[in-house]
Amino acid sequence: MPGETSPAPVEIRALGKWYGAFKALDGVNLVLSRGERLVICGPSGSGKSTLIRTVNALESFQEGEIFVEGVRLTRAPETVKAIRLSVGMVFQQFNLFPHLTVLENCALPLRLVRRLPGAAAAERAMAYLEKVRIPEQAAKHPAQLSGGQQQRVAIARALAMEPKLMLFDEPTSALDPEMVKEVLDTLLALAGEGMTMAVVTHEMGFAREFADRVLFMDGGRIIEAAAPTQFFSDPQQARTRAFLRQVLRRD
Amino acid sequence: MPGETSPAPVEIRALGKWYGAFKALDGVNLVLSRGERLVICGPSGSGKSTLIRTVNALESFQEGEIFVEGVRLTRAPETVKAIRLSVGMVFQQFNLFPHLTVLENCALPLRLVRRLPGAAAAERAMAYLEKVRIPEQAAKHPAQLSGGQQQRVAIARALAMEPKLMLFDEPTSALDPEMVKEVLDTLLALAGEGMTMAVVTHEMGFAREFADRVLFMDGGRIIEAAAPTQFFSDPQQARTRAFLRQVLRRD
Amino acid sequence: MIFADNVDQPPLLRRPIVFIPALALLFLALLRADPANWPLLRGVLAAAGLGGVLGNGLAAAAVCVLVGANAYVLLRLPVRWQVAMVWVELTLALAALFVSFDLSYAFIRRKLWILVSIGLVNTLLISAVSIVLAFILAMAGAVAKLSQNGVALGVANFYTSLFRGVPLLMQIYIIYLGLPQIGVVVDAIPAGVAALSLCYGAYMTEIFRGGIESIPRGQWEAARALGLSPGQTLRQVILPQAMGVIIPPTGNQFIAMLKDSSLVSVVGVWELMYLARTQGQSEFRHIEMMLTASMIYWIFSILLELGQARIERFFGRAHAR
Amino acid sequence: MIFADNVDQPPLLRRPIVFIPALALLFLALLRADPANWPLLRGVLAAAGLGGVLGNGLAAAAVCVLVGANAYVLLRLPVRWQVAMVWVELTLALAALFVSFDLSYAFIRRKLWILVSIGLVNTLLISAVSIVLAFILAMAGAVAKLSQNGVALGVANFYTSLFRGVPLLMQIYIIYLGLPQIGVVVDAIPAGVAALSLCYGAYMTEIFRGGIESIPRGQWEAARALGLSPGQTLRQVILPQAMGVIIPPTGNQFIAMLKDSSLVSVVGVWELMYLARTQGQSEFRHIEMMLTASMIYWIFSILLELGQARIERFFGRAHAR
Amino acid sequence: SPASRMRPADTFARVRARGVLTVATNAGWQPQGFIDDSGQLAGFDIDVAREIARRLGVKARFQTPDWSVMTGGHWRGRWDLMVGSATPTRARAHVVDFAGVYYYSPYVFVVNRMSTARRRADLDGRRIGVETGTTSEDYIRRHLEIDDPSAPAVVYSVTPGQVRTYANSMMPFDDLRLPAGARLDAVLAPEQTALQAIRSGYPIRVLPGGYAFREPLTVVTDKDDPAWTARIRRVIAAMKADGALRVITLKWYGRDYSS
Ligand SMILES: Nc1ncnc2c1ncn2[C@@H]1O[C@H](COP(=O)(O)OP(=O)(O)OP(=O)(O)O)[C@@H](O)[C@H]1O
Ligand SMILES: Nc1ncnc2c1ncn2[C@@H]1O[C@H](COP(=O)(O)OP(=O)(O)OP(=O)(O)O)[C@@H](O)[C@H]1O
Ligand SMILES: [Mg+2]
Ligand SMILES: [Mg+2]
Repeated sequence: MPGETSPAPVEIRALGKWYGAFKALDGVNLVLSRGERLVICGPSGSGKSTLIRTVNALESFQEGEIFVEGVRLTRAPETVKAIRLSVGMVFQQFNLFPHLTVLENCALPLRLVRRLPGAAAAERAMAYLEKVRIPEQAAKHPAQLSGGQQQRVAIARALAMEPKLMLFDEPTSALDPEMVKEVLDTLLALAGEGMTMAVVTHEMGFAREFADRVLFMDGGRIIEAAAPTQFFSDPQQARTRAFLRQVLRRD
Repeated sequence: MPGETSPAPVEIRALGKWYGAFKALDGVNLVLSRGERLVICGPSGSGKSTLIRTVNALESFQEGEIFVEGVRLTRAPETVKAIRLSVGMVFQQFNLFPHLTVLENCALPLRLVRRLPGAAAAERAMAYLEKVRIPEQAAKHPAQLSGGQQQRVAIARALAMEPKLMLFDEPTSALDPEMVKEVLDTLLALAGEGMTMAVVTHEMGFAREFADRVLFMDGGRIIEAAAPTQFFSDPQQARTRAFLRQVLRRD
Repeated sequence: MIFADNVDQPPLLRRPIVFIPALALLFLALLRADPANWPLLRGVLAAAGLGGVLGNGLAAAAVCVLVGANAYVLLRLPVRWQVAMVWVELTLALAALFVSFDLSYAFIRRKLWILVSIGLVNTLLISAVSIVLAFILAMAGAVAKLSQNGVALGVANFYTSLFRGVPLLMQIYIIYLGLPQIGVVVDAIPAGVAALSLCYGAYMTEIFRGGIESIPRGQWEAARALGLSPGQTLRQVILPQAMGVIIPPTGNQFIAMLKDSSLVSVVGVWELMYLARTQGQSEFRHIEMMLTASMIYWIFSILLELGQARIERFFGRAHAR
Repeated sequence: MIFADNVDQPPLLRRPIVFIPALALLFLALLRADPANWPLLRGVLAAAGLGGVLGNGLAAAAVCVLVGANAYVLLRLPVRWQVAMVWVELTLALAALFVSFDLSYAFIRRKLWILVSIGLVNTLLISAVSIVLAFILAMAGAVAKLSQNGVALGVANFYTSLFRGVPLLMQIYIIYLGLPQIGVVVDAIPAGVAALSLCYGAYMTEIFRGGIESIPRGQWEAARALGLSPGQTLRQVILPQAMGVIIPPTGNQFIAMLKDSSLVSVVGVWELMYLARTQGQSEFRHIEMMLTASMIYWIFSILLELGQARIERFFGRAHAR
Repeated sequence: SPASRMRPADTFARVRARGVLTVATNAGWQPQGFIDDSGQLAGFDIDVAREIARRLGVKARFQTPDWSVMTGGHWRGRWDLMVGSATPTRARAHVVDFAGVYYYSPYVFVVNRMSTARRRADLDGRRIGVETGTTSEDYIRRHLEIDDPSAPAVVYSVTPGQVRTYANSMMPFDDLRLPAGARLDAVLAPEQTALQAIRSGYPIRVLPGGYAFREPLTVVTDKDDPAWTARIRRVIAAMKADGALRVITLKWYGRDYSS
């Protein structure tokens, strides 16, 4: 476990972002502590994807500052490279490489970025495919998989890089409840090993089980942030209460 | 309401489908009655998408027969055309037309297939965009929308065709709980107007609220079919019970 | 249908309602046609003592029966056989057209060896070297055109504009006659290869640029987020996918290059077309030589096409669902 | 970078460590160069009474200062200005090369009107008609190549193979000299247009096929599931998206057609290149004529390029995130 | 072709019916045939063709197809005549008919103005450039076979060290103008072509010592109508006899090339 003096994995100060004239993020402040499991929820179009994509330098921003592992995010190539090496990302649309098999999807970055030899890369890739329970699909191409299978490949590909911080954009949207449970267990195990995680999800059950802290966004702002027990049982804001009222009973 | 003598919207007999050597559907029998709200659930890769895609002639099959509105599904162009006119479909990957605006996405098939004049098509398209609560995004292109917004466009596009039977492949996977509730209400209203619907979903809360009947699939077979109350409180099969045990509590 | 949809289109031409009127029209057209133009059949009929309108009618009927029977058989074959049959028939028709020129095959036989041993060898040599160089230029050009560096962008823009816009012949002149003006005397073949490479490089730059741009942004984002460098992303993620889009027009360029290489003959290179032209010129046997050269070009184009089909299959293997 | 990633690449050339050695190398190269090849500067120096090694050194230093200053300014401009500056400089360099040929501008002025009023008009006419016909042929060819009908497939295959594989010149011969053998005497311009359309139609068939195949299957499925007919799907959904992929290589074909149309001069059409060639060779001013024709071609290519850029922007407007 | 054999053409009847003699010619050579500054065809061949048409009682109309297209035969009535400075050789006689020599073109050796060569003998062993497929190439390679009994006998001089052939007639001069034998030492070409190059400022000169050889040039007809060929032959003979051809050569060449 890192000492007290190590910098926060992510620190965001007064972040603002526009798409043209539309303000997608507005004065966002956020500090993630090491090993923290953050869940971001909120209505569709509230800026959740934009927020985590900005941390990874996939979106530019016009106001504020972002620090990742103490490094200030600028447009310098070395900085961006360093930040991306310590941050992993699972995309809402998966973005698998369609020309590679499932195994190659996971092994390619290990070879090119982590500089593992081919056999070691394949071995580690296979280990993570086993973690998400699709080792038998390793030789298929993404187009031959069901939606849930594709999503698990995307998760395995990001995890195999063993980053310090993981960003997940709706990692369970295409998964069935069984699979959600398994991905939850996988992520909890990784958190136990000290990985910091931020997860965008609409799955309130997942949020409750997984989160150290739940963030609620609307209109590009953080409306409420609280521990899950408090968030679900006693939300402070009217907007949050309205949102949670709509959650469907399930069992 | 149609009389007793009208044929079932869908009747499937002993359906079997292979992908190469892999059997994706195995002896599926299913009859949908008019106005029925069917939910199909089951683990990832169990053949749910394949099943509903087959009903729409998007996948070929090797065994058994399918009747849609009494018409036997063959490879004749007229038959396929007639069936597709009475069946609407929302895809797991949305498959929006990226070169058209949101409004045009919905209006194009109305103009080309339903032969509505331009203004009437745009008006009806707008009405359905309002139903899924994104009228303000009508002028954007799909690439400028958040995941949930895209999914709602896909739903509006299919509904605007006003088919007799709708097939949904995970229509709420990218939606937040509020939106899920709204889509649920929309679909329930349509069901009230006599539309028959089959929905593939992992969202057990949605299944419980929406379904007349819940189907559970695994390994290409239908394992269990029951009314939701019975399905969730007293499943008959061990496999189903194992699946439902994993559903996360949410509130 | 473009993507195999689970629909069988009705076999239009097999229906009598299409079939019979088509044949009737053919019959009438042939009846009114000038019999001078189908001498073979007419010759047979004349030998049998049939002439005039009756002979014409009989000949027309015979042709219609042949065409009809052919169509009947053709439409009932499996797809592979249909393709093969169509090729055989069209090739025969083409051959018949050329036979009607009464060509001197002795002349062709006499000149064939020179065409192949000198002309073809030079053509293949020049094309092969030029294609490789053009490929490299095109890669660099495409990356420059997509970069945000104004100087690279400007140079690449100017390059593609000039070398696509100016006739290849002029480019050969500039290199062959212009470079000596600044003190560099280049030989014929290097000058030709340089001009061809630059010209085709410019065309292929545009093809590569289009191919790279056609890959969805998400692919680039995923690769960069995983830590791949821009170069790695391009080589390992973007280009392999862009290949599907790049290959068909690049195949065009390869095939076109084979024939455009003939322009280097202006500076005195004895490539295939030059030899065909000059060999024909001295005895006014252009058609013979042109035909021979064309057949040689065609054979090599077909080889290139087969190669292209293989490469497309290789890069298209992931396109299942 | 290909896709604007939120990274600024370091301005490599702006760093002194790159800048200074580059200039030093240039200086040394110029010192050893033959002064005969940069007469202007040497002339000025000679007039000032400086010659020999000293003059050479001074001249080299002057050039290096000019180049250095130019690079310094260039690298600090905004992107648009960089592009413009590079164009201006390269155009000037090209012009300087031609001035060194000491051309007869009087001759160019005397002949320009003929080139434009007869040659250019014919060239544009033939190219425009041929491009339109080629477009139609290519559409039909691409659909046939992607169909599951063996006869259509066979005909389309044969067509693209033959008309890409055989030199355009031969195709003109076949149409102009071969068709009369079966009773159809065609005039020069129609024969040329037919050959050009068929040839370019074959190339563009491959481009269209590749473009259509590049659209993900899901688009086809969605349109068909909504009830669109195959034709509607192709026209309204597939082709508009395929345009992004089709346009760059099609632009190539348009530009190439402009120049390849010169081949129809073999059947006696007075198009631009033919006039340039004959006017030039009858007074041994072919460099002048070639240059003039090239500039005219280039101007029209640039117009086509600008048109292409517009069309690309139009079809690319949905490519935001 | 079999078809044309079936129905022999009557070219003269066709020409008379239309009132037009369609002539295929070349437009690339001053002063034989070229496009003048107003975009009209002019030149020696053009005047000759007009004179032939006048004597047939019709007007001449011109087309300028490529050499390879005109000389392949099988004209199908597209042209009635070709007046384009073609040389009658034995091999060509298999493909087209020759309707009579109408002038003789002299060939000369040309060198760079700086060249040290003074006599033809100085060119032995040097690099000589010629346009390929022409009589100049046949001459320098020593297998010129002229199909014309009236032509003067060919005397071969110069033994070249290397023959460089070019696809057109200008590239040899472009290489010759480069300083001091960069690519070529001499060019063998028609006198008129050489003079034109000199007029255009090429730094070259004609090597003294008379003509290398004189090449007869003939009017060409399609093979399908021998009566027509005979008629044209008579017209040309008459033009030669009454001095009309002499006048036209003097007009365009300043010398009498007609005999
Ligand atoms: N390229 C773009 N141009 C214009 N607007 C955009 C663009 N990308 C996103 N937006 C808008 O920004 C807002 C935030 O988008 P974002 O993708 O962050 O939402 P989200 O919270 O992830 O929603 P969801 O849960 O539906 O995925 C949305 O209203 C969206 O329409
Ligand atoms: N083109 C294909 N080739 C081979 N196998 C395929 C192909 N398409 C689907 N499959 C396999 O068929 C099975 C059923 O796929 P299907 O998409 O129907 O699953 P699903 O129930 O919809 O799963 P999910 O909930 O993950 O979407 C999966 O195991 C998948 O890997
Ligand atoms: Mg999102
Ligand atoms: Mg599915």
